[in-house]
Amino acid sequence: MKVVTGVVGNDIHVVANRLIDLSLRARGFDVFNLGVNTYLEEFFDAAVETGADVILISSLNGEAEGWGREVRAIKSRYKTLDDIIMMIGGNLVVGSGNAEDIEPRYKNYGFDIVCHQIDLNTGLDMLEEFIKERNNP
Amino acid sequence: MKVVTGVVGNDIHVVANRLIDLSLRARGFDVFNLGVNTYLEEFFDAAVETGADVILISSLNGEAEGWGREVRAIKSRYKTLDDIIMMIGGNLVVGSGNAEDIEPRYKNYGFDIVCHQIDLNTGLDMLEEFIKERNNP
Amino acid sequence: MSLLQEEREIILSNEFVESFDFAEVTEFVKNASKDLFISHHFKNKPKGKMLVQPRGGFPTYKKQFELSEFFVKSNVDVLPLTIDSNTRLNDYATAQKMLRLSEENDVDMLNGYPLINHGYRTTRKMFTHFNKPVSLRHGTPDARLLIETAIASGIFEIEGGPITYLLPYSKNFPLDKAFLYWKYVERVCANYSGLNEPINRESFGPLTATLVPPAITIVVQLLEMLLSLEEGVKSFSVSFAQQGSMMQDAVTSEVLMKMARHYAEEIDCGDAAINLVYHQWMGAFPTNKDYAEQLINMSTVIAKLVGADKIITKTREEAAGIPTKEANAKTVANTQYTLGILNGLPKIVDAEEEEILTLEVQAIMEAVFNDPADTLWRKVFNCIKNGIIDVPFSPHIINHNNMITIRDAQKNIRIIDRGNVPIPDRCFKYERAQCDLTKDTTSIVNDIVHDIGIMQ
Amino acid sequence: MSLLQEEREIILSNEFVESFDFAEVTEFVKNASKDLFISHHFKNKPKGKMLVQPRGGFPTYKKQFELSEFFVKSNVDVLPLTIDSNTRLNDYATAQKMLRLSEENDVDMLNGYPLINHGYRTTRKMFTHFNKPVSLRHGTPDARLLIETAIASGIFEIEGGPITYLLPYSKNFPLDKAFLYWKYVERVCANYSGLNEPINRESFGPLTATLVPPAITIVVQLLEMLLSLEEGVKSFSVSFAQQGSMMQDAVTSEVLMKMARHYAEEIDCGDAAINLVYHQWMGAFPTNKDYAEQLINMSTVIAKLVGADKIITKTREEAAGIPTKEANAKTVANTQYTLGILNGLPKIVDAEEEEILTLEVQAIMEAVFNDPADTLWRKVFNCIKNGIIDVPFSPHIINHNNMITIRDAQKNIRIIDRGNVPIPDRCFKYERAQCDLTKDTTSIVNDIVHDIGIMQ
Ligand code: B12
Ligand code: B12
Repeated sequence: MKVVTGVVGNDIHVVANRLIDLSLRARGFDVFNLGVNTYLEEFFDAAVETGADVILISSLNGEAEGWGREVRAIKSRYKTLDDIIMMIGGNLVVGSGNAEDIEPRYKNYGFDIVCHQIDLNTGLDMLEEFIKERNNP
Repeated sequence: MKVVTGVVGNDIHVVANRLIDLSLRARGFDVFNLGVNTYLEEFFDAAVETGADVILISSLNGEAEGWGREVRAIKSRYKTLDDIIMMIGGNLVVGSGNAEDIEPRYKNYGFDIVCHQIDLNTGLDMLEEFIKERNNP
Repeated sequence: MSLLQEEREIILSNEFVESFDFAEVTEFVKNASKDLFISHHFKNKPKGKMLVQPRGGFPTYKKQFELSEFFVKSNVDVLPLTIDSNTRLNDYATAQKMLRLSEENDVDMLNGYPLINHGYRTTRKMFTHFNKPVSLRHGTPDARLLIETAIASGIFEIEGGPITYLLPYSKNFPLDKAFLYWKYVERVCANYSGLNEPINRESFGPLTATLVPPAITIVVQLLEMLLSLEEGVKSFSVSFAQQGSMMQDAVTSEVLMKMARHYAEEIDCGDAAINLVYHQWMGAFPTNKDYAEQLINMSTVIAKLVGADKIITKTREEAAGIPTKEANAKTVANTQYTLGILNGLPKIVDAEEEEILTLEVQAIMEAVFNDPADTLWRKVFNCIKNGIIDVPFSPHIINHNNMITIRDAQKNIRIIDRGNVPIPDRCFKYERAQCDLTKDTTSIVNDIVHDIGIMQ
Repeated sequence: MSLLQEEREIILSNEFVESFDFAEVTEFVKNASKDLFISHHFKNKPKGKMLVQPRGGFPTYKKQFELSEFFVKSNVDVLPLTIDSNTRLNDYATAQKMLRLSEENDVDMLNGYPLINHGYRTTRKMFTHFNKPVSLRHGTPDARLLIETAIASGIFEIEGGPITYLLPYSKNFPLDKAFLYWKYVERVCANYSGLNEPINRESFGPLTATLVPPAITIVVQLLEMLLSLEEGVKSFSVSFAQQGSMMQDAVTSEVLMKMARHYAEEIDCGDAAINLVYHQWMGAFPTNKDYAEQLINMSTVIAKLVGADKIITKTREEAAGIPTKEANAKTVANTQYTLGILNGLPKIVDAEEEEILTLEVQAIMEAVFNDPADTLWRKVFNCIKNGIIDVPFSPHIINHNNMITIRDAQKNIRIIDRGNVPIPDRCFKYERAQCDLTKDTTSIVNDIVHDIGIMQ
């Protein structure tokens, strides 16, 4: 399984990104880490280039909302990405917010898995569960 | 002016009592300090014996309420104490309580000046004010 | 043992006391879970781990059970059991009446748990259920019956002592009687200590929590420890409360522990375990509750700096009134968290201060030992009576109140008038030299007033 | 000065910049109230007093004014002015648009104060009104225009530096440009410093706030200080954030201040004032807000132990999101209270740790000085490029990221892989000896993960 990951927008919080990299590798994924300060197009470009199965986006500084709204529009320009698993996590709003409102909103933006203030390992368990269910529905 | 002072009931918090002693003397009062752990009768007995003008009672540990209720009954047994100034201060309830409820209740018990969680010097200013007004009404 | 037995019978002949089955109690203690013994925890805890204990007690079994349950969930290491004030004065009749009223209505008519009225059979159920060590907080001069009942209930730590539970808490209870009653307590604790893990005794170092100089605190701790070890107690906690200067706390802990070990060995009790307990600030608290929390947190930091084995907590509600169980639980959680993140603590030393304090303590201890009386408790009794031991702000009539202390610029408590306490000249000169004594008397009195509320 | 003047003209030729009247600005600085200069407060504050500064910034003049007013009432010693992120990227057009929107609606569309758009004439009114020193917090690589505007506004402390505002905050802004832009900033600060009290420059010691070893922190502080003093700055604050071990914080402060004075003298700048700033814990915060408060309080205690001249505060809301002004005010009040009751602080020393750290810093500094480039900034630039300076968890592409650090049992940050950083063998051996390295790689990685969130 190939995963493209990175931190979206002007966000430079790199610590989670380093841990995600390590954890994905430990779980046997092929990781393409774009690092911090990565724009949406760069994620999709990299997914096409590498033939990734998953795009895993982090956001920590509160910018996610702004980028989330543009996902559908930008992604629709890429023909081959219809089946890619879209995942986002970190701190998805400015301030604390609450997960019940945030999750449906982000699903609406086009994400399959939404992890607002969810621990990394729990999130990656959700990802593996999602992949399993998709393969054996 | 003669003042009888002490801490009422089984209360052994002595610190305020020592400070009251010092402060009254500094303001020129004659002080008869009965110390902590002093029962109501002892205050009145001492007042009679010394010909005091003021009884100044402290209570810190929450016992005041129980004693307050008995003031009228006990004091009425002493013929010569009708004009004595009755003052009480410290922490007049269990817990924090609020002064608006506490003051009228204690006035009702027979106190002229009630200082729930009021600073010592403010309280003694009130006493001096009270004495002045009584002398020049 | 036969004299003890006689005394036992007398104190048990009381209409409010359930019948004691001592054979059964002995069996119970022998087979009791090690987890109930704080002495066991002191011995086996990981190095540097500090046990956390809140304060609290309620009249009814139900409420006390709920409090304990709440505390266990809140990650306390030691459960408190605070006794009501009627029981403290051995007035079991009033306690009984108030307990009934508390049970029938939903109001607490007592400020603690009336252990005698509940009895050991009932109370033991509670504490064996939780299987945590329990510490008995009372303040009772005649605690003989109370301690018999406590141990039979599974309460294996007993706080107090003839000096520390008397001088700060009483105006005129006879001191000589207190010594004799406590002698009984020590013996009972000692006797039970051979059966399983030792019963732990703890002295109440904070005293009046008001400008008590470290030399007095330490001397009182050492003497209560010696009076206890003498009777055969094998696990003892000395204690003190935050004093207001970090350096002075560090030096106090250092001298206290060194001297405790030294004097224990002197009387051939080097095998007894000696633990250090630190009380979060015990003096007048700030009324601002946020500030109270800062103060409490600072106490925790210092407790770790001085290497305490146990910490006894305060709450943000201290200045206002009796704290809720939630406030207590919050303090425990905060304290545990802080202890967890306190790392890389440095060793603190101040050789000069340590020397001065050691000399002071030695001089007072020597004066006590040199008293012509035949037993240690009589020597101590005489020394309190003649002011060789003098506790500032004690309300007790026997106490001299002639020693005067104030804080220096660093907030160290300094002795500026030694009264009859044999502070060596060199030390006395040093203490006074730290303070600005050129001021007039009124200013110095104002300083003392200010120094009492130093944390406000 | 003529080259500077030329550069000045270029940066001012920008449609969003008001016309600068430099003669008037010079007059203003010359006659400005001493109270506006933090350098004046550093010089004249009572010994041991620590200045307290919160964080915060709002888009509109009105809200920024209210925030400052609120802070002044809350007893802050230094007002913060945090700049929005568009301005940080010199995107004044977007800042202008968002400022309009924020003014018209009641929503904040910017995460800080767009100083360029408000201009110095307006902003100066605010700060001369409050007459408190203001500290400029930005994070801007090209801060030339920003600093001109700030000083003209009466803001006489400028945070940042070419390394500390770049390596933690940027992925690919060219480092050489950052050095040149900051050289301009230093010169402007230096020029204005002759008129009245000096403008204070402050470096941002926390860097990424994540497992940065003290040797790297100190080297970066020293280099930014030298780059600043070289240009004529006369008042400079070095800084660092709580690291996780008290002892390591104490040693860091000791070595940092000693070496700062030493190197300042080496370049004949011994007359410059050097101050120490301590940041309350800057790493990942506990989500439990009560715990966050404990952590913050502990930071304050350590700040005093290390003898900081200023402390920069965090709030209980750090893990959740942007703190309210009330949360900020509460932290300030709590910090002031704690500083007030911290007494009798001991001196902390650890000779071996101090020696090791000193040797490490000296070795890296020497490597920098030995770089063949002609100017100091070029030497530093080269040393970052070739990994002689390596900042853990920097997101910047120029940074090597080959140094690996973990915490030892006392939570001291230790270097277990030195990458290209010239840590002397003896020191490296010592650092590794403190850690348990017998574990397998997975366990060590898990340790690092755990160590990042050490205060949680
Ligand atoms: C360290 C830090 C910094 C460092 C960053 C260094 C670096 N380059 O990485 C510095 C000091 C430079 C910095 C700067 C800024 N920061 Co900052 N920073 C923090 C801090 C204290 C810790 C972040 C961290 O490293 N956490 C440790 C990691 C391991 O945890 P994490 O990032 O939360 O990630 C975990 C989870 O979220 C999850 N996760 C993350 N991504 C994903 C994805 C998936 C799919 C899943 C399942 C899980 C997951 O997994 C991780 C492990 O459990 C946080 C506050 C906090 N959390 O305590 C603020 C914080 C994130 N920063 C903040 C801000 C605003 C900034 C600044 C914009 C302003 C400023 N304060 O100066 C700047 C500029 C940053 C920019 N341009 O983006 C805000 C964000 C506000 C919001 N979201 O509402 C915070 C919350 C602080 C605050 N309360 O104001 N910061
Ligand atoms: C020190 C202390 C002790 C010491 C006392 C030593 C001694 N012998 O004095 C020790 C540790 C022994 C102790 C014991 C107990 N204490 Co105590 N103690 C305190 C503490 C921490 C400080 C009291 C103090 O000295 N303050 C300094 C002086 C200068 O201030 P003050 O007493 O408030 O007096 C000021 C004002 O009230 C005013 N004032 C006082 N009297 C008067 C009168 C007039 C006319 C005026 C105008 C003003 C005035 O002037 C003073 C100066 O401003 C308080 C909590 C706090 N306040 O922080 C608890 C507190 C008073 N104690 C309390 C209790 C319950 C007890 C105990 C019963 C139980 C226990 N905790 O063990 C025991 C037994 C006491 C007994 N039998 O009465 C409670 C009272 C609860 C309530 N009222 O609801 C308190 C509030 C603690 C708490 N939150 O539980 N205590």
